[in-house]
Amino acid sequence: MGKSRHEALGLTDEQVLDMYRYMLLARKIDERMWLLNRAGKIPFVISCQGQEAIQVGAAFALDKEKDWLCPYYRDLGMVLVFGQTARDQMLSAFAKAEDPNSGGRQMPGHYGDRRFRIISGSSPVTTQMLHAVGVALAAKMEKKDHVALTSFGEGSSNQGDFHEGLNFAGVHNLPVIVMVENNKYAISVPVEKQVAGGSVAARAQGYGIPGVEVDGNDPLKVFEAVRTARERAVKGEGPTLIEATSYRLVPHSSDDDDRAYRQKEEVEEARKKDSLVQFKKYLQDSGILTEEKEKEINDAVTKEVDDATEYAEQAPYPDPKETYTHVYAE
Amino acid sequence: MGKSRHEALGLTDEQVLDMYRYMLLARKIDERMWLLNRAGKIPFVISCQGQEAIQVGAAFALDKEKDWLCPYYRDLGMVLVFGQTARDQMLSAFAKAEDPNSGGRQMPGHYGDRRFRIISGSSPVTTQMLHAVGVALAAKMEKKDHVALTSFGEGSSNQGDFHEGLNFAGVHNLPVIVMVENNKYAISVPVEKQVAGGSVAARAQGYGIPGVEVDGNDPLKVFEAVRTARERAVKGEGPTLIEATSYRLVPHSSDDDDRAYRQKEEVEEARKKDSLVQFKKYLQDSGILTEEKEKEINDAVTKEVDDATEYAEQAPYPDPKETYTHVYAE
Amino acid sequence: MPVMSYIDAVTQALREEMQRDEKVFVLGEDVGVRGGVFRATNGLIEEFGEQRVLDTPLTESAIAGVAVGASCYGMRPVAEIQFADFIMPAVNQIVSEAAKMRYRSNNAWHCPMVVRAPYGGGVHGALYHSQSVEAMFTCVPGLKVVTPSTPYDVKGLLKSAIRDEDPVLFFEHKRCYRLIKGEVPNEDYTVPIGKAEVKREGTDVTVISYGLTLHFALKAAEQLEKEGISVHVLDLRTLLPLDKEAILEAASKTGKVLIVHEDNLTGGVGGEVSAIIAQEAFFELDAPIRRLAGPDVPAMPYSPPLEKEFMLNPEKVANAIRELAEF
Amino acid sequence: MPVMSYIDAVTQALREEMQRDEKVFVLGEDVGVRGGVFRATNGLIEEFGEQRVLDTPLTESAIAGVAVGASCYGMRPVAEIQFADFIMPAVNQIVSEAAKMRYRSNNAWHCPMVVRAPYGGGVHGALYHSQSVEAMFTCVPGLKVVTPSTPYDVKGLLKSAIRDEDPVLFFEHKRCYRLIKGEVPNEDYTVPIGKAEVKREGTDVTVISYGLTLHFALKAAEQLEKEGISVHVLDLRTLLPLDKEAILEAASKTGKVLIVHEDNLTGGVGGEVSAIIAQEAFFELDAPIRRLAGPDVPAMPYSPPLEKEFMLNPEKVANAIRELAEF
Ligand SMILES: Cc1ncc(C[n+]2csc(CCOP(=O)(O)OP(=O)(O)O)c2C)c(N)n1
Ligand SMILES: Cc1ncc(C[n+]2csc(CCOP(=O)(O)OP(=O)(O)O)c2C)c(N)n1
Ligand SMILES: [Mg+2]
Ligand SMILES: [Mg+2]
Repeated sequence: MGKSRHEALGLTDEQVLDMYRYMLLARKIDERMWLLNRAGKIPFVISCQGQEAIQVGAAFALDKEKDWLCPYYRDLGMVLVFGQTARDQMLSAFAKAEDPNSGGRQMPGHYGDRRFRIISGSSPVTTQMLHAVGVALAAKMEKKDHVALTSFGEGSSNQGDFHEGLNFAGVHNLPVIVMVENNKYAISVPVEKQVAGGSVAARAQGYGIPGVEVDGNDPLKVFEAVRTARERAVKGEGPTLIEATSYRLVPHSSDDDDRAYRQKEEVEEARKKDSLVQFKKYLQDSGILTEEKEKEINDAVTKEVDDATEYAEQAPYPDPKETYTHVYAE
Repeated sequence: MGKSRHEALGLTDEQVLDMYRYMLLARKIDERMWLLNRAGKIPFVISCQGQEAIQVGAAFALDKEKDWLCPYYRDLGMVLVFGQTARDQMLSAFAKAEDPNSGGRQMPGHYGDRRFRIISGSSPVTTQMLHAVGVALAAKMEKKDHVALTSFGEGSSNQGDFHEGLNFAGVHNLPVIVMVENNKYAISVPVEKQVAGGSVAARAQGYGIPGVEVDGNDPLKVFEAVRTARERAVKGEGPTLIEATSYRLVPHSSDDDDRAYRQKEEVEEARKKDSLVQFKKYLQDSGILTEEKEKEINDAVTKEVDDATEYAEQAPYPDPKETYTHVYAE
Repeated sequence: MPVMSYIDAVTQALREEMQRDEKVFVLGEDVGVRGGVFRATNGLIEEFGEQRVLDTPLTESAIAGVAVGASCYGMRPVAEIQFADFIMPAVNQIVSEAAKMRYRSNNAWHCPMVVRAPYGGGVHGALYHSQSVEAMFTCVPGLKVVTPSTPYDVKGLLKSAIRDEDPVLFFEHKRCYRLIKGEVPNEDYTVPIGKAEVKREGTDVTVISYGLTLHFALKAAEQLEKEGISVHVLDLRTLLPLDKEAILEAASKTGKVLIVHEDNLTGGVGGEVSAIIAQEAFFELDAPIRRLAGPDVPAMPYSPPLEKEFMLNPEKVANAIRELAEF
Repeated sequence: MPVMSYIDAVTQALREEMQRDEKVFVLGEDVGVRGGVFRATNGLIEEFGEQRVLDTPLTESAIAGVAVGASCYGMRPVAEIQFADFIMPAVNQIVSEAAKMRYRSNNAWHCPMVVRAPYGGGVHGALYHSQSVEAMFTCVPGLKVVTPSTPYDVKGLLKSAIRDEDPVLFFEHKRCYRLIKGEVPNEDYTVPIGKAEVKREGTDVTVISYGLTLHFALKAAEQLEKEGISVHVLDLRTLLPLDKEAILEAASKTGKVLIVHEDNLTGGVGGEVSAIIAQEAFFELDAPIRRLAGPDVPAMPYSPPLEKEFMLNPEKVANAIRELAEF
């Protein structure tokens, strides 16, 4: 019998189970946030649902001790792998003082964490592209062997900063990985009305760099693509553009109603390809995820989310005086 | 005997002579401006020298009665074909009231002329890209069969607006021709440090549109490429990106000193490929440009430039009160 | 007269102008099938088709730049920037291009375009869905900047903006969208750009404001009337060009001026208003000119206690008026 | 003390800071082999190599955005925008990112970066090589905005900017580059950001200014001294944060204030300065606060008579001072 797909990639059974656990954790945190939002307890949610495989697959291919992230608002799976916890997410959702991203200043999904080299992100899309290029430039100047990964949606990849960033990184051959999470929609605008030519990856050629299309519902394929990109980057071979395609399973955010612009059937069709469903099946078929193991993971994750919610709900808000701090160095 | 190259393109002898005349006129106006600048009579020059074939070849492929231009500061050859005169240029160089581009408000090279559907340009590079897309959108909305052509340098093609514009035009399939005049330098920065991957034309693929590389020293090749692009555009087949490569024969502008960043030999090498030299030879070899004819054209062009200079030098400046007019509709 | 919400007045103005003039079209992110994330363009694509209600790619510079080109051509684009905070990538096209087109071409070209954008906070929008960005544009000659506070003014001013021959930034306070309702005639009418309006007559203190804080001022005035303080309230409505005459008249009316805006204090429009008064109505003043504004921090935080601290409200405005009245 | 030009003080400050701290690097268009189109980075690539004197592609948003990323990492980028007019494509990175990084991350991240840009007119630069763009940024908390007028201040303030832990926009008046010379110590010294300086003591009229017009004010003051008018001249030096204390003190000194800047009047920094005085030194004033500034037109035209009309000069400033003195 040949090697399984993950073994062929050099991943152990423990590692793929861990991947699955992170994907599940991201999903469960996200689902809980919707419940909290609908119950009126938190004002806003923006989801990772449907993109967990991309985020977890990518993060597993990076060096969590030295690589840098400039992620976007859906990258819950990614920041969890890098070290943030369910509690961190809930503190952010409830906008509490202890939120490590922003002390409750930013909306949830605006990741930033010095502990894990996650540069604080903003809402205007695609700006983080250039921050990643800046980090990669610094890495090159300082002769470090880390890479910077940045990600955003296919809609966002049409912003000017995408072009300027890829060109800058290409000219200076910088260790940066640009990962576009193509979930088929930018709020209501489908990818056909958004990306001329239909392929973001195809744009790489124009910068003389590799452009890789990968199934975003398969964490192993994403892992492989990002690992290859990372190897190139640390060898000084420059940037890689990766387009990982999946589907946004829920509305754009808690403020959106997606029934206005897409059919229920389309969403249901996509749910069948949900990476959580598929990857679970892969692990079951490989005999790694036994029923027992599954229950164990499920229970642990649920408890983690429960505890996090409870903790965050009770945690204190920031003091109103915090409104005035940290405008400049103090 | 087979057809000559221009006949194969459907161009008459008169037309190619006319092309040559425009190229020469552009060159002579430009050269005169340098003399005037060095004599302290005009404060600034920015040149078309080396790019006349691109500009004249392109303009000849367009419909001068209905197409729209969003050109850049070197496009002297183009605006002459569309209808501006040597006198117009000199009025602009001397910043006189009668300057049709701006009434002396803008630097020379900032073309704009309602008579010929040349939208007024600014100095920040590449902004005109989006104006051309806007005109093309209007053409589509109004079911008109004109196209918009915009042009800029290879350095400028790295600005975000290039990407946003090509993508917008691609998604909406707009009749726009984007012509990049690659003259190998952006002020002091050579194309290798400017354009990752080395080819601007290669970027077209990423938008699902044709990207054409053409010898910018050959007006007939440029003519052909632009004509094909125009045909596509009016048939509703969308935008085309053309990269026409030549060489900037003079310093960036009268404020520049190019000895700091390039070798004399390189410039001399390029001068041998100068489109004016080559096209003249083509016309001579084809027996169209007789010695007599050449003298006639030369004399006429020189006189035109002389007259224009004299007229413009003596023309009145705008009234200081003009400083305050045309901020808003009056 | 029908009563409608602030946002419905936006939609009505758009619809009527699109009916009136074929050259008017709308472009922006999610303005089509979705009808805008705030629903300001709701129903327009059904009525006018997707050519005139254009869903653009996610690119603000292109939205503005395409509008510049199309307006030079002779169209009347009404561009939507989804949140005012996201106008930043379009600044080059707005400031370098639209604002300067007429001037630089010696009147040969001009840009009759409108850029609509929801601004302001108090909606749990956090740093990037709450900003007041008007001050970055009120220093740019060639632009007009409009900030209506009532549904009546929204409809009348948006119509004027669309018919204007120059680029107009039309900032709609998003907290007002559904909060503020008012009478709006069904007929066609316009409100002139560049004209302020006295929204309440008074004799003790003059408040000059616009947008959401204008309503706070009116609320405060109501309250203070009971305390015997008579407040004069001027709604600037247009921030560029400012209605100097109306400002000087309102200042002179009471001799005590409080300028109120949600935008942060430093560099805000209040400075310009104050400077106009200090130069031209100096001798009419009975007290220092006071400004009450958003704090000088980068933007509004998300967490409820911080947002509350940041936002003005009728009480804060009333306190400032009281202080001035007692001066 | 050696006398040097304004631009040589820029170069010296850059060189010394790059020698002092390896993390300092320069990036921008034509800053390398060419040494900058104004030669401000002349000689640096020879001394520090092309990694630390980086010729970038022609992309201002990238220049600023890469600086944001690199500064978060711990580098000290000094970005050059070739002309201040071309800062517009970088506004999103400067205003949405650099200015808000510290605040939005609750102090976890910050951007110790400098953006240098030559601004101002009087050099036949026409609309897009003459602009004063400071007002678009002085309304943005989180940024610092510095506009030195003398070589001494250039060197000291640029060093402070590079060592500052927050993003600093450093605007250099390009007409001053070779026109203004002054004593500059060879030693290392800094001038604090946020501190104005009295450049001339006087008793009749206070002029508050910065940049090139500061020199016009000094020239005018010299002339007026002969006429018996004593002029007090305050150089703001930093426009954000403003030195309120120094402004109030200077205003109170004479009770008659003239604010002068080349930037257009409406929305300019002068409004903020005036408002501060009108609120906090109102009772010290003996005359209305006057502003003298560039005209409210989109930008400076090219044609000599128009440029001359646009620009201020010592005579125009002297006339305004005389009027105030006679008040
Ligand atoms: C510059 C800017 N413009 C508009 C928005 C509003 N907005 C937020 S998310 C979004 C759609 C993003 O689509 P995509 O890039 O495909 O990412 P997705 O949300 O689908 O993951 C828009 C328009 C924004 N955040 N920033
Ligand atoms: C946005 C912007 N940044 C910088 C400049 C200054 N500048 C003027 S021309 C130029 C180089 C342009 O190079 P390229 O696009 O190759 O055109 P070329 O001049 O070579 O024809 C630069 C940097 C500008 N005009 N606009
Ligand atoms: Mg998407
Ligand atoms: Mg070039």
